[in-house]
Amino acid sequence: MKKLMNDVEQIVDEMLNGMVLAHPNDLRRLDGTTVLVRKNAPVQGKVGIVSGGGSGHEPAHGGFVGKGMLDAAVAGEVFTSPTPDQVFEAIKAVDGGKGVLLVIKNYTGDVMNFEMAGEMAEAEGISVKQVVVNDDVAVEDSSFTSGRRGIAGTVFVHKIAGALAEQGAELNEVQAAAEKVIKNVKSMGMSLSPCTVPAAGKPGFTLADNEIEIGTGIHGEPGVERTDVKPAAEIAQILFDKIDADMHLKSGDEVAVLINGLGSTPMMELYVFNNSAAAILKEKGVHVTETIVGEWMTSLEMAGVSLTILKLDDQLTSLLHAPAETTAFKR
Amino acid sequence: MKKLMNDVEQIVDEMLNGMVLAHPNDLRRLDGTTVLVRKNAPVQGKVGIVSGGGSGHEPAHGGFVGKGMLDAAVAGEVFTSPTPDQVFEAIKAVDGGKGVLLVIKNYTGDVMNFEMAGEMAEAEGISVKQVVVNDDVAVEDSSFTSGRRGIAGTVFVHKIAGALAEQGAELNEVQAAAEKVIKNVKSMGMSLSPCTVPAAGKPGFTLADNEIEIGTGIHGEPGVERTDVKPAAEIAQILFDKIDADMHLKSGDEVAVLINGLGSTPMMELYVFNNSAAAILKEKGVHVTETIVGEWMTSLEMAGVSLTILKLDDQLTSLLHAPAETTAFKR
Amino acid sequence: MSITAEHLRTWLERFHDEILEHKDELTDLDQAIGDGDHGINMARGVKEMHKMLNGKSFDAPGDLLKAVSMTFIGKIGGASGPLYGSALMKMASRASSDETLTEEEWINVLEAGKVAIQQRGKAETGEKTMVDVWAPLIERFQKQKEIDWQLFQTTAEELMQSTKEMHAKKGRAAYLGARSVGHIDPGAMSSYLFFKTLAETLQERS
Amino acid sequence: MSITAEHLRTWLERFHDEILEHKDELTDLDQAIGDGDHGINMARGVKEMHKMLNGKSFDAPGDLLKAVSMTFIGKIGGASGPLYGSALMKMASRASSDETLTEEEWINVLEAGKVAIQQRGKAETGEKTMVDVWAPLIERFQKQKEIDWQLFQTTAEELMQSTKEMHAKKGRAAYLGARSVGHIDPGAMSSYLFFKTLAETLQERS
Ligand SMILES: Nc1ncnc2c1ncn2[C@@H]1O[C@H](COP(=O)(O)OP(=O)(O)O)[C@@H](O)[C@H]1O
Ligand SMILES: Nc1ncnc2c1ncn2[C@@H]1O[C@H](COP(=O)(O)OP(=O)(O)O)[C@@H](O)[C@H]1O
Ligand SMILES: [Mg+2]
Ligand SMILES: [Mg+2]
Ligand SMILES: [Mg+2]
Ligand SMILES: [Mg+2]
Repeated sequence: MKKLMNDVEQIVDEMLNGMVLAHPNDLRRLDGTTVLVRKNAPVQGKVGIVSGGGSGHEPAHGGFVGKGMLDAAVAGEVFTSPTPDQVFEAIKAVDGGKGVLLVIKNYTGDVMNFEMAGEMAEAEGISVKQVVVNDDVAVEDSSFTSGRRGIAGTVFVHKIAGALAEQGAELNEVQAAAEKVIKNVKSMGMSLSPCTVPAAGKPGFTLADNEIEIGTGIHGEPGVERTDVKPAAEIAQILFDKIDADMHLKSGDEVAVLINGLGSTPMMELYVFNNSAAAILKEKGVHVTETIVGEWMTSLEMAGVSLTILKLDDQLTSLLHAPAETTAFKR
Repeated sequence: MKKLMNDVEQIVDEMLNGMVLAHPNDLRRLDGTTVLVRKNAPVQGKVGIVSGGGSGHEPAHGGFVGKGMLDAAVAGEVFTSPTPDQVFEAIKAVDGGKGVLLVIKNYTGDVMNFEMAGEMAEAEGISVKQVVVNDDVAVEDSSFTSGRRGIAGTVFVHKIAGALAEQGAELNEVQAAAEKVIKNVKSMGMSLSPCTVPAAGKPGFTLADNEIEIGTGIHGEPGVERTDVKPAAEIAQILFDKIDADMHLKSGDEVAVLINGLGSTPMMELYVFNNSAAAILKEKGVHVTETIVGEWMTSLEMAGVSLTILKLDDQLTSLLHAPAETTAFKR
Repeated sequence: MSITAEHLRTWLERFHDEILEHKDELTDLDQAIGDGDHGINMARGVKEMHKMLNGKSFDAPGDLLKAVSMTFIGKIGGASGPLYGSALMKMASRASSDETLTEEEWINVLEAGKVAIQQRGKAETGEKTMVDVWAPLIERFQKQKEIDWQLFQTTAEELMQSTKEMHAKKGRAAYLGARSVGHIDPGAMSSYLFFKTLAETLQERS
Repeated sequence: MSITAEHLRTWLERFHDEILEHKDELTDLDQAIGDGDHGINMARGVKEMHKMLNGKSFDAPGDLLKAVSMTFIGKIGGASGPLYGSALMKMASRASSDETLTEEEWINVLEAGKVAIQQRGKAETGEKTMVDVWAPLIERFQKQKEIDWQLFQTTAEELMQSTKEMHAKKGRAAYLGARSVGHIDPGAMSSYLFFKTLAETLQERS
């Protein structure tokens, strides 16, 4: 394992300090916590939005803290959901009197830790609502399991809920918009290479030179199927088909597309992939009114890509285009 | 070699199309060329700024096309300088009557091809000036060689020349500002892993599990020294010392810092590195008034980092903070 | 013989040792079917617990359990943090402030932990989680006046082994579907260590 | 015997074949001390030249050289594109519109190419570039009425080999400093192939 790091135990701490040092006018770290908040938090009269999760998904989630997106991001250890006390500190720090929305990705650990924090905050009289993002169609949606994972589609939830909160909406309205995004966003990923949790020191799985993994999550978990290397266009088709089996896109639908690199995928490859994905959507008669290409919800240094499609309506479109001033995402 | 791609011969073409498809309101590709220009090029009454080089450095250079930075980016084959006719098309497309500045990175191929294009444009009556960026202190600065390479510091040249051009300055003023940046910007990189030119199919060099390469360029070239893996703080010190041997920073100096990932370095590691670099500068009493962390001038999927320091004065500071609306860099 | 706070301290220090000893193994299991941090998470938790226990004294088992639960909730994170943390929290309440507990009472305390885990995590038995150790184990020994701790331990071990052939329905392993079969659940293994060290400690008393 | 456009066509088609045959070797050399694209660049150039030459006929050597120079300038890129392109461009001017050239005239044509490369690239001999083949080779055979093409070819090969022990001062290899020693310069090798195929072609005439 080769990584740019010092003490493996301090990696999250040093990363958070490195972020604040890079963006001193935008971000502030709550003392003694792993929470990054907007410099001017709490914003009075605005619903606060808190997200977070394990580290290793950078720029998620700290990179999305700022005007028009998140008020706070709580960082856990690498790939480990943060603890309730940290989330609770974040909630307290961003409550501007209108309550706080927790944007949680659907992992048992995240759900439980954020829920416990919500209970702690409610006990102190702060209104807290939560939404759970579960956009990953790689995983069967079943009422017998904990259901689908939350992956890159979360970025759209941050963007849209954040924009509405910035306009002064009430907590239940912001929650409703977030739920609408969640209902209409689906993602699917694949990887060309695994990643190594720093403290583990070895990769989460291995892939031969001619193998790729389809349906990988964002935690170095093995995916749902292993197959031989394929051209980008075929991969785009596999990911799209799986999403569309759920989404049933029709000619004339308007969508936003997110092409998300998993950590070490060069922009060159992401744009080649977008070229292939755009052709598939065009063929279907689907209008892509917004495409976002980059590394937004990563899995350490994993190589690979996820495709996310968000079905739009007028409200979602206008919130998607609203300004955002975060360190990673600007609009 | 595993890459998200289709036909290796079409990789640049598909990448450029994928970019335009993702940013249809911002970018336009000149028909039959590998040139991306601002959607509204030429901007009348503004000096046009053209940069480019081999592909594989994304988001450079196409990602920097837009208001406040470049008017056109010319893409060569991977790591291969574009040909004069392509650069010439770019010059013609962005000349708004005030002439065109070519921002060239100091590689023999880039210099020769851009120069030949400049000669072609001058022959057609377009005023063309050029600047050659040579910020890489890894390489000896000698009048007996072609001198130092241009690497990540080029981003500052784009930003500052672009901002001044946007304000309506004349060609010679824009050139002078670019020259001032070049005089005051130094960089040095290192890599943890090599990269593979798609058409070559195998990496440009190999590194053992416990080796890193110091002084690597952005073309998968081997660096100037190979050594064992070191903590981020030590690496930051090595890069800084080499830069400072040239720059002689003093307590009280104001600088901008660019922490540039080489293609597959996670943001987590870049921020950890920034934390280490910031400590070194603080210790020296140098004021970092601007830090930019991300992957800006990459070398395909190489893992590693470069440190760039730009010594600021009032003009450079204000141009650095001027608005920029490109697909990769927004201010 | 009754159970005191000191017994619990001995137990949990032993748990600390065993987790550190098996840290890599737990992480390997989690790499196979999860995200590869269970050993790291549990190690972080027990190290913090060890620091916390050092220099603190407890009159009642419940006080110690409460303190450990707070450490686990605040330091482990992931899925295992809230699960172990909630279990110990509810165990502490069930133990109330009694200074000693009979074995029968102690099994009831454990039962409160099991309920807490199922409330938090909503997993049933057969879903390939720590519940597959906790629930059948405690149900089997509940309402017994005297526990055969040797049997308790081997039962825990068998239950852990039984997760190997299960098809995961909860936790990250569920994302793997049928590919999760053939690997022991990491949380089941840490739970086995939890109960194994408990059995060893309580056995040694006599 | 005089040199015609058809001879040059045969030569350059042969150059095309040799470049494709040695493409990987050229790339390997460039990976060792450059950026690993010289074989790829030259192959792209000669393939385009092959397409261009196909179906076009040329009256004079100069016309053919001009057409090839435009292809190389427009298709190769990198450092080698402008260098080979400028060389051929200046060779075309020197050849003017004569339909045949004597060997002595032809060496003068090559000399114009050498000058162009040095003007564009500003490299001297001894700096580990293609100049180390071009300059000494052409200087050695200049002003001879009849060329010993066999000797011409072996000289080119020795010159290529001589770049191996040079410490690069120009081109990307210069960034490696002393580490560039021990590898043949890729542009020197493609230049050797350029002159080798020329010698073979002109030798066969007689
Ligand atoms: N819903 C659940 N109910 C009970 N136990 C669970 C549940 N989800 C996960 N677990 C347990 O947690 C273990 C994983 O813990 P850990 O790796 O520390 O957390 P994470 O899954 O967040 O990375 C699993 O092996 C399983 O035993
Ligand atoms: N200044 C120069 N003068 C002459 N030849 C040069 C010069 N710079 C580079 N070359 C030649 O070009 C070759 C490299 O060409 P190529 O790999 O195609 O271009 P690039 O270096 O741009 O990748 C070198 O091996 C060397 O022979
Ligand atoms: Mg985890
Ligand atoms: Mg090149
Ligand atoms: Mg885990
Ligand atoms: Mg080269």
